[in-house]
Amino acid sequence: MIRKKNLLDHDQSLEQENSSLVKSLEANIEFFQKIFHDNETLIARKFQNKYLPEAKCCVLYFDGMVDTQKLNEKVIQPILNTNLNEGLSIQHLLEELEFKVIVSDKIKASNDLNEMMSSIMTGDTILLLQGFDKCLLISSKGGPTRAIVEPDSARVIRGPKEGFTESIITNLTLIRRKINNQNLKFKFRELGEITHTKICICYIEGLALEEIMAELEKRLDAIKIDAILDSGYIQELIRDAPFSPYETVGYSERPDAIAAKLLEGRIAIVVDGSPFVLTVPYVLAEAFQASEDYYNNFIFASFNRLLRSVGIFIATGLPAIYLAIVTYHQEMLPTPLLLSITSSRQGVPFPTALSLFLMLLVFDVIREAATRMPTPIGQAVNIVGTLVLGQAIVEAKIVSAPVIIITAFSGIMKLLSPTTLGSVIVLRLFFLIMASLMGIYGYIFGMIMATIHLMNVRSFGVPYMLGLTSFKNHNGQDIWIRAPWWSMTLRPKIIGVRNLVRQSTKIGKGSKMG
Amino acid sequence: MKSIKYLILSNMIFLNMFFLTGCWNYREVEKLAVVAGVAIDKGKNNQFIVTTEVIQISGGRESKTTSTYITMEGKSIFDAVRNQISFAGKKLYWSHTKVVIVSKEIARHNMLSVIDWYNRDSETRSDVNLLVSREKTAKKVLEQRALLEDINSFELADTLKNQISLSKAPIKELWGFINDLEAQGIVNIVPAVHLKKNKNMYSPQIMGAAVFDNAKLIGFLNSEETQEVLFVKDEVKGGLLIDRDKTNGLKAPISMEIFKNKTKIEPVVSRNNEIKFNIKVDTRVDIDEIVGNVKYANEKVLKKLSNNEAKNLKNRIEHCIKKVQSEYGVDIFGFGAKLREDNPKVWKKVASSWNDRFKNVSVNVSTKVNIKGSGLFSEPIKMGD
Amino acid sequence: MRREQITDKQAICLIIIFYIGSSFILGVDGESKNDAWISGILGMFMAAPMLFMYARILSLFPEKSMFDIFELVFGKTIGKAFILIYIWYSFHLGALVIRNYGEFINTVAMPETPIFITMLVLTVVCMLAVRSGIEVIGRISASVLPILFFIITTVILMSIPKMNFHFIKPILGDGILPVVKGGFSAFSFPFAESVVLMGGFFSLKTKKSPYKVYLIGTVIAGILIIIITLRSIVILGETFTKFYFPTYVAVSMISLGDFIQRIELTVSVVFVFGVFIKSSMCLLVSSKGIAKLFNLQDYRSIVIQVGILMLYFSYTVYDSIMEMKGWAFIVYPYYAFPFQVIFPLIIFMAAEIKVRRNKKGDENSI
Amino acid sequence: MIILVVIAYSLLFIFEFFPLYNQKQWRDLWLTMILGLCSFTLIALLSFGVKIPSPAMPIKNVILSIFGK
Repeated sequence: MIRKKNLLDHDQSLEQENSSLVKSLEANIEFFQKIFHDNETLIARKFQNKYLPEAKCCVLYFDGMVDTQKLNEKVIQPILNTNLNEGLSIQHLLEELEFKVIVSDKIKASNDLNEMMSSIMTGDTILLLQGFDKCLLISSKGGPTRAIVEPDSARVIRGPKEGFTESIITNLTLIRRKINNQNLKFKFRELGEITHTKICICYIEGLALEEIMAELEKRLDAIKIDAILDSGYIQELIRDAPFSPYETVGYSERPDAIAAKLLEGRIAIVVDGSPFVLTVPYVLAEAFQASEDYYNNFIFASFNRLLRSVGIFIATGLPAIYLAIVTYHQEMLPTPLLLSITSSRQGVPFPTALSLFLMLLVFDVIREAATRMPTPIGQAVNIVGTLVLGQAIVEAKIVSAPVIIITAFSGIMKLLSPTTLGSVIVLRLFFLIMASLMGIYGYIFGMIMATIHLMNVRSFGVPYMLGLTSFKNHNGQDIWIRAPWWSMTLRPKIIGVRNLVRQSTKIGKGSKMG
Repeated sequence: MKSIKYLILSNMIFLNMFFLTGCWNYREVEKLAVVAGVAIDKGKNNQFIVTTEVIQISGGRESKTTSTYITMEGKSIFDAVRNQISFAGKKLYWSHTKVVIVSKEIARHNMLSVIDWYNRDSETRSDVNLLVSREKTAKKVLEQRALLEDINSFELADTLKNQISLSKAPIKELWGFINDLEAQGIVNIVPAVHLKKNKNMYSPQIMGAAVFDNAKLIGFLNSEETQEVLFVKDEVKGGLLIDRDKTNGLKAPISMEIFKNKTKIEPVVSRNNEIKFNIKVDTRVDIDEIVGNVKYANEKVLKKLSNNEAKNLKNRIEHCIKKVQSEYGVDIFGFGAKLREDNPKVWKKVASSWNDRFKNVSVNVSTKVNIKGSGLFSEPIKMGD
Repeated sequence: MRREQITDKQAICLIIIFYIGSSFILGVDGESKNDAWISGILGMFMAAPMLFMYARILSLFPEKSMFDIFELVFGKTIGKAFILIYIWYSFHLGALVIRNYGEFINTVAMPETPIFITMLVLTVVCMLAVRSGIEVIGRISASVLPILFFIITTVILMSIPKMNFHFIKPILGDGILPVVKGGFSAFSFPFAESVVLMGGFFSLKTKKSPYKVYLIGTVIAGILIIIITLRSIVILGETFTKFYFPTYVAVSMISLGDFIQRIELTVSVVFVFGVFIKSSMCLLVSSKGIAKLFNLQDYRSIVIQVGILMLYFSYTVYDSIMEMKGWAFIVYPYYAFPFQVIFPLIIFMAAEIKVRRNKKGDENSI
Repeated sequence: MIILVVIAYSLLFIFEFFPLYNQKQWRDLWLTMILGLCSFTLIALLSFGVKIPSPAMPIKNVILSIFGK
């Protein structure tokens, strides 16, 4: 807090003392060096024109933030070599340079301090000229960025293999390339009192609901935070139901997924420095959708989707159901199964409930360790965790074999849909507690409680369970199954209500049928 | 926001309960003494002797399932069952019990005293198989070592399940017994079990049936008779018909396997309130074993055989009904129930005196045997001279 | 405040679950033995005019709940008396339902767990649901009903091998009288119990909705109940009336192969959901009534206290399950008769007169 | 037993009455208080083992006397 306050004070004092440039080049350079004192990445390169020695210049930039090749070839070289004597007036040297000499796609004369600050800090170059109290802001953003690679968080076998990067402009480009339409709008704003992170609200005019847009802007306006380092900050700051384990703001690393969501009427929020783009509103069904579903055969895709939703159901419920049946409702078990479970539990000291809790915990510990470790060590952790520990625990009769099986099964199932991971872990524990209290009835009541909670949650005014109960045209086609494209003629209701028609029915169907 | 508060609140209450009072019905599987079967005998002074077969599991890599027996006396069945805790140390677990064997003596006295607890308790399951022991005590039957399985009770249950391809004993689950007990115009028959020597040791064998009058045992039927009764009751699903084909001059018996049987009982009430029953038996069989030199591929011969078989069956059934009428005098065939279903008005008049009427009710049996195949061979095996 | 609204589909699902809730497991009546299914049909037909009446009352005053209607029709004082009567009825009904559930769990599943705890858990869940409002209850019903249908049909299909259709015969073997008595019993439990829902269906979409909801819901639920009763009869025979929970026992007879057996727990899933919806509705209606009686802005602030009181009441209402069964089948039809028939009839007539007069008044003034 | 009850009710008090107090909904607060008092008395009596008469039996008697069954 103290640090933040000091910084702000500093800014203010600067603006008050000398808020504009003077005509002396040296003074101006000093002025900048004073602002960025103790910051040795600030480079001030002075040079002058061959033919006109009065044309003394200085480029100011941050080392590493700019494309130096571009700067050398397109800015410094022309100024050095061009014969400025020919037909040029020294009075208008700045304009001459701007319009005739410097080879750059984006250049602007300015004497606004704030503008100068923000451009130099985002990687632009400031060109100062002797005798002018203005400067030129030359776009030269560059420096190291990550290449566009396939995202790790959502791999596909079929489909585009590009993912977002940390650069906001690259990300917007990727989206723009998918949707070539003049109605695709980008609205920039800055968030973070210190970091001044750029974020961009991205939507398709005519599809996105204005109410949601207004609500989103209201919530973004309300954010007063010093730093935004990842889209996760914003995700948590604008979400509904802040205490719920469920995500109410979606995110994706894939441009195609974001484009598809924009086309359904959602609004995307791109944050500079984060490869994860947020989408609102977000409903539960989206957790079960993968972008590959839309590129594969619809039967296969539907099968995968069912697998995912059933998988999540099993992942949350299986330990609880097992516990309930084995410790409360033994009559449910077929006799041979009862006998084999009994024999596996011979000599095991811990109660089933406790050992299930412990094993679920251990599984999550292994998962966490393996994620954080470098890959080779991560693999080792996996092997030790799964093989050695699992085997040894059963051999040593600390935990019975079925418990290990259940844990592993539920653990794998929960990975089927990575976005729901957090809520699954919480929910699973809750169900387990309920089942250990009241058997299968506890589990059922836990389910009812979870359902009541889910029914209460809304994401930007849209019910979170949207579509999960309907099987009709608008909403249900893309929930439990992925209907064939020729039949998905309408966008999901409520979200895409402003322009429901996705494709004209007859053409779509006819071309497929024919 | 609010709902979260209440979620937390309710969870706190639950957790309190969890830690302070424990969970009431929580029980680990290995703490259960799983009862596989139970035998009930009569003891001294009107006491009951209950023997339970309890499954013992030794864990480890190669787990082994064996069983042990607990015998205990008590004033009532439940008393005896609970007394076993003093012996076994664990509470017995009844949901996986497969058979209940009742001794002759108790069945003669009153079956109700046995089955009421079993049907009423919520842990026991009423779809357990009921057996009546022909041996002196039921305990003896239960305590024999099983032939193929580890646990005797499970083998008995399996035997009963596979009875459909033998049809020499009825299958009676406990709730069915109670159903028939309560129903009007039908009495129970229950499979009977006895011991038979096989390779130096005795093994239980399920053959024949015990006949009840209400809840009291009044006699046994042998396996042949049981099959005939099952024919009438339309409970034959398999088994064999074995007979000599006298018309074709065969000396050795011929075996036919039953594939399907359909029996219809039709009560006929004449003007003067006389009740008659038409029984139509329609059986589909397959020739499975012949010794002799007759070509059954011939249609005429086949027809002769089937007619003969039908006649034999008819004779057997008629004889059986006669015997039951004269010897036991109780309606094990369910004629009365059939009459009640089809003609409740007439039944109301005769209900009170049905047992007497049954003894001389006239029955008209018609049988039909369809021979559909003769195994893999089309011709008899010939000896080469 | 935003007006709460449920769609017709949700309301239909709600009323179906409301009906099948406890009658599913308790069976419709005990008197007519293997003709119980005829009693079910009879009960449905007997209930039809009543249901029409309820729907008519609701559609005369759209967007108003039962309690608002009382005050509109009878004025403050008598209206309050009626409100009190129906608060009592829904409160009592909710307590009975919770008790049914408690006895069920206590008898078949967890004899050692105190009945108070099992009922407490249900009540807590109901309180959560009621505080979330009728919309959430409606949506839960709509989302749960397909699952319940699936369970019911699967279980019925699986029980086919165990069915003995000759158990249905003789039809009307004991004459018509027991069947009519049973029909009356089925009329009061569960069909005419939907009078309680008049307090909950304040949020239907159109004027026509009450008819649609009451009619379609009752027919579907009635058919389900009749099918389930038939199923119990053909599996268990006449003894099915001897059980406290015939459906549960009937399903426990199912065994397919060696592995699919003892699946009666699936039935209790249906039961638990049914009881949950039913007691939630009762709690909602009685809380709303109390809120109306004391002119509260919102009923939500008293839900928890009313729920707790309902729980205590259900805990003390019976001493044993024998008492419960006797009450449910012998006393209850007579006890519920005024609430289900007489009072609605009075309200109906008064409402008709009031509406006619108002119309006339309006015409005159114009 | 009574300790549990007291804990539960104090939790209820925190979660239920304070929000109402803060929102200044006096009517609701009073009603809730009264109902809460009733329920607390009931549960306290129950936990002390006092038998609370059920209305089921009187109703049954009345109905049976009317219909004479």
